[in-house]
Amino acid sequence: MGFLDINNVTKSYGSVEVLHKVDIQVQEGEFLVLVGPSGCGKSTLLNMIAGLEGITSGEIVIKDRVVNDVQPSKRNIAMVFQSYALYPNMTVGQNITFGLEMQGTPKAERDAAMADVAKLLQIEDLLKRKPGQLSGGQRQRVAMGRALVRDPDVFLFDEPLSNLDAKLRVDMRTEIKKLHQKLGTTIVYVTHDQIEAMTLSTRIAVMYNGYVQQLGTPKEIYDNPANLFVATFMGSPAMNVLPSKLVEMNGALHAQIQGADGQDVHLRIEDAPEAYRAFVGKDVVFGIRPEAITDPEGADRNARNIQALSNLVSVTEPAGADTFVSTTLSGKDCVARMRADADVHPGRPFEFAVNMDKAVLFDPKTENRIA
Amino acid sequence: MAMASSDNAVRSSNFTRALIYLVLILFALFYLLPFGIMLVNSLKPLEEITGGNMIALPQNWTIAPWLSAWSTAQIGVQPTGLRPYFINSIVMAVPAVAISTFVGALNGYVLTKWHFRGATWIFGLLLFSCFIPFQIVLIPMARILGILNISGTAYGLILVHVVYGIGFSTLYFRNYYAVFPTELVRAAQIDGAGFFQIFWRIMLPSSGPIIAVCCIWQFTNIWNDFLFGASFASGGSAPMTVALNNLVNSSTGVREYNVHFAGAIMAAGPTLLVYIVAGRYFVRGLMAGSVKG
Amino acid sequence: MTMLKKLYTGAAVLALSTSAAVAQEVEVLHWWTSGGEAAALNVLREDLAGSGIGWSDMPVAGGGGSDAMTVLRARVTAGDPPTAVQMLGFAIQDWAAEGALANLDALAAEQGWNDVVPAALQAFSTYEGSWVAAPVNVHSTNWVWANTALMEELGIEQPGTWEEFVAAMQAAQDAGYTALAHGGQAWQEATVFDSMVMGVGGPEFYQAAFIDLDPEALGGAQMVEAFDRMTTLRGFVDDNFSGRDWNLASAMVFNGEALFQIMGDWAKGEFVNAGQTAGEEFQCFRVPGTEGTVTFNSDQFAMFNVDDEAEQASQLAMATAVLSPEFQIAFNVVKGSVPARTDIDPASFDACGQLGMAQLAEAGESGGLFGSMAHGHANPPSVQNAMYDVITAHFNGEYDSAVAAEEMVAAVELAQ
Amino acid sequence: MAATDPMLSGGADFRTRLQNWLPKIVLAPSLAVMVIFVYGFIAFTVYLSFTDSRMLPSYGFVGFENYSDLFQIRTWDTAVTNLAIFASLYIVICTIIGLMLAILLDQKIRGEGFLRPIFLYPMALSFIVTGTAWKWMLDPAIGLENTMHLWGWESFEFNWIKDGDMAIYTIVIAAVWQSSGFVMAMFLAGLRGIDNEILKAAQMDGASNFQLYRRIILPQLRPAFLSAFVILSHLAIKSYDLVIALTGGGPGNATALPATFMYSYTFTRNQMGIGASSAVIMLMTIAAIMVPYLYAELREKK
Repeated sequence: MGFLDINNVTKSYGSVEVLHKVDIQVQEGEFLVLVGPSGCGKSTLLNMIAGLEGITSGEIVIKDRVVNDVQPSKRNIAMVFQSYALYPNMTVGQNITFGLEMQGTPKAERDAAMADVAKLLQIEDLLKRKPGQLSGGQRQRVAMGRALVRDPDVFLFDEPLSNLDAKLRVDMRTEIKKLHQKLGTTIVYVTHDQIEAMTLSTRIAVMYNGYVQQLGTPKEIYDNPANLFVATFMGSPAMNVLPSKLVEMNGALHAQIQGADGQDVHLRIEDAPEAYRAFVGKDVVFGIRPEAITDPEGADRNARNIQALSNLVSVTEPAGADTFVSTTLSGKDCVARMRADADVHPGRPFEFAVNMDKAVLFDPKTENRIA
Repeated sequence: MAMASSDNAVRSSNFTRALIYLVLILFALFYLLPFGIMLVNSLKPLEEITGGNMIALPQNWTIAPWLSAWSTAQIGVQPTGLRPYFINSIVMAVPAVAISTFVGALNGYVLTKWHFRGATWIFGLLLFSCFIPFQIVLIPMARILGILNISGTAYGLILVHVVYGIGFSTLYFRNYYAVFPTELVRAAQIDGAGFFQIFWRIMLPSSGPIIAVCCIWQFTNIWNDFLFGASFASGGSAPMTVALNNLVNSSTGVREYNVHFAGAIMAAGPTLLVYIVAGRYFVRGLMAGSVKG
Repeated sequence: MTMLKKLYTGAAVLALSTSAAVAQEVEVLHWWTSGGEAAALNVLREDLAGSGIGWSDMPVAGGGGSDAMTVLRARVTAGDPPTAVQMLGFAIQDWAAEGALANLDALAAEQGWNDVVPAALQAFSTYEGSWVAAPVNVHSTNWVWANTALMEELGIEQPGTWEEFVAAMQAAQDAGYTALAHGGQAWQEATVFDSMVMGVGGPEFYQAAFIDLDPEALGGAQMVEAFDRMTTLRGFVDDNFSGRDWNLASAMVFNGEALFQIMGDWAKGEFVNAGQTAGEEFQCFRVPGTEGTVTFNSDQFAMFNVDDEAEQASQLAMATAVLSPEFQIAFNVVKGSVPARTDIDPASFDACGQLGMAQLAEAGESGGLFGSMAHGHANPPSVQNAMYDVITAHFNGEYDSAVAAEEMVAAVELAQ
Repeated sequence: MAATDPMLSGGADFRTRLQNWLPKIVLAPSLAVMVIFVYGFIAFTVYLSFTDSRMLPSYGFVGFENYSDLFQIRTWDTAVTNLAIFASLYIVICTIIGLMLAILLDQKIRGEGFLRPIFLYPMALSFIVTGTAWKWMLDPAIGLENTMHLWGWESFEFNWIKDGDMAIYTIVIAAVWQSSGFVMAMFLAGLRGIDNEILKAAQMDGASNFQLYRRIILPQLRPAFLSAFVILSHLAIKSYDLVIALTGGGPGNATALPATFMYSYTFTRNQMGIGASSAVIMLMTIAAIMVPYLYAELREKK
């Protein structure tokens, strides 16, 4: 039993089921991120936790209490919305204390709570202003203040950073993380931005088409994606997924792909899981993250199995700290991530180093990882 | 949403601009003409009217017609002028506008923020009521007012206006609230605000422009109504339009056109005032929802 | 229908029992809102005030009373009818048929109304032999109003025949005047048409066509001739006649722009208001061909059924006041009409008024007194308005006379 | 768009359930009022149209007699034809003028705040107020024609109101005067709602002003066009006091409209059955226009 349990929850609109048997247990103090493209059902799930949408079947339990039929305000949760949802007709102070006022908290207590929160978020001098007079970042803080002041069991965040510009987004991200570490509250956070998901969460639920595709720590999700969707959705640039064939050569398994000139390239796989056996001689999808393809000097020193791969470089994109190098493998663009000073030039062949420790294989039919 | 967006990117030459101003001014004259005629002739003695040019300025300016229309013109058997009826109209129009606007706001709030199955149908049903020709409701409405025992009273008239005002006021508020961020409602729900608290504390304070549009529309319609006023108000409580009609449409005797015009302008006064004072909110309010359909 | 009647009366009882607690009062629905009329009505109000009866005024002007009739229907349907309502002709009969009107027989017997009100008028004031309304006046509609100065200038005598009438108009037109001042509104055209029908076919034809609605009369040769006369008159009207109010047409006559106007006796008020005197600056005579007959309409106050005794008493007081000689004189002198009682001293009336009174009495005795079709005293409103449609369409040139007569038959049949 | 949906029920406590029912409870009175005062009355009218009602409602059933009578009455033909002429001209002209004024006013006009109320104010006035002034202006003897003559333009002629074939157009003029400013306001609101960046982008693409309006702006005003169309068509069908004030339906019955026809038959001529049948035809016309519009509009919203 967790602190917040989502037990076999489904949601239907009429005959259309939009969430299918979602089952997640969140522990106290955990930072769970629901991530997925728009329409995956993540916001619906969040709204169901909040009590803003009904539950078709299953249960949501907060602190051992089934809350299916409990009003949003009685669930002891707080929510930060994408648009911040600040009441435009009230001052910042009134916005923050509105919830307390609704619960009948005496004014003195409300003011004290507001002062604490304002101090925590450094918005003391904004309290008399109306939301219309605030910048995006300030609004964001106020929205968080409104949530914090209620001292809820669970914080719900609905894409809170998506309306901010890039720099602010990064700053606020850090700030949220700090707050979480400081206060130790339980958070459920919805975003479509996988970087936010990776940086903030203690656990991630990747959602797609109303299903939880994978639930796990950021590292699990990144290194061992459960399926092609998770593999390509998480990470930027995305994981390279190349049509390939699993072949047995010289007593070892190899992933066979095609180089830029159409020549077969074989990449040896070591310590292959037992499951690979069933795919020998069959088509598989070969997945490799860009940072696992480097120049030989830049390869991971701890890697046990690094394979060399000579291929034509099509484009190089210097990005400051890294240089992204594109090359064509199995007819597809494949991105490699190299040190900025790697000696690589478009139009010339190059010796890539592929860290096969990080390589994963997928079943092209089920799209699940072979493991 | 603000008027500042009139910073239009379209540019034009000086000649075109002169032409634009010319067209606009010509149309302004066209729109002003009937009212101008009324105004000019309400300030003339009767002899000047019967003999002269309808748009000529008065040679002898007089405000006697205005005084007469206001306080001494014969409306019924007594020379009361329009004054008492003016008050009747206000007594009737103000509550009717307030109630129909309030009900429309509530309906719009429910229909957009508490959507339930069949809500769209209900809205369709409400909306179609805007288009019912009022002549057909006279007889059955009279019957119902009789049953309710408020026939011939201001209450009856207020009820009638509220009933047939709800369609439009609901339309206005629904369209406005449809683009009002639902997240605010959700946030308030989580904050523990109930159905009515959200309405009072969150929705209404943000509804200024559409309240203005709705009030202008309702006030104009209710103030200008003749059919219901004549049919459902008894003599003493008759609204301004009925009195004006009695003044202007009397069957025999000398037609005091100057008094008629003065009375007509008076009868139009409040609606004109509302349009001029609140007119800019009108476009703003229309922008804020209703033309987004 | 009887079911409905009960319903209405029931509702009326309910409504009145609540409102009767207020002081004794008559609520009067009428459309006399012009200065003179209202002032005359004020005589009635003060009379009642003398006996402690209040007057709740409910004027609804417009459409020659049709707006007031709409209001009346709403009020009756609501079960809250006014105590007394100004009514014309067939409306009284229709409301009496609905059982909505009070019985005034006792009062009529006491005051001998049967003896002083002409029989043709009584036909409208009574329903199935019982008095239900108090007549205020008799308007006669077959008058010609003429500008004396213009007649002298053109050397015209009062025309006695249709031909002389046409010749006189021709003379005026030749001299550059408008021969006939006319307002192009359906009821004005119908008013003129009343006289044409009477002039062409006399009382018998008028009776057959307008009252009995005999299709042969409606579509016959005499009807065609009556329409022909309308065509003739159309030729003497100025171009600008359409939609003109009747009082503006009267103004054309007293301003010397036009020679004649065919209009009811209410037109006299306009001449008097313009400072002219009957028999001097302007003249009145019957439309040539209709001498000896009078087509009339009569304003009456119909009393609605009330159950409260005090209310009934005020109704009776009002009816008494309406038929009192003082009010009959005061009102009719202003209005231009003649009293509904034939026993009134004509001394207070002007030349045209005295002439009208004498002719009314005369026609009443000779059987030449007929309700005016144009003013709803010959046939029910549906038929009347159907006739309006044809008459006005013909006058505006949509039909020739023969077609108009055929259309008359068809329209009347459809309206019945 | 749903903030909540009513699926929270079952085991919920009373207060919670009440909160869930509140929206429906709040809407219920309006709905009840509509069912009685609009749909009940419409049903009553439909019923009356099959009865022999004359002065007051009566309940003798006569089948379709009123309808067959109605279509034999020439004035009804005139009224329907007039409505077709009136409504199409009125809607088209109002839309054109309204759109033109809105576009012109949107050119950063100095004095917009002064001009706008002038364009808008006729909507505030009923024809009971302006009827006499309009009659004067249209009357050749006192109005525009006379004024032009006095100013020396002797050949000027404007006597439509006296001419049975042209009178309906004078009704159009007055109606356009009253409503075009309102249409202007709707278009102006629509124009102000268009994203300026789109306009700038189009200018970069080399669109001329004319092209800019035709290709970029007008298509975006579709909602405003639709709203204008609906409001104008319902005003056109309900037009009543305008005709009464200007022509009283004349010359002859040349300017009768279905609304005046219905009023006249129901209340003046004591042929309530025929009046009711004409009302039913009107309602059906309104429904034919409105129902598809409402259907399309409301379905989109889901």
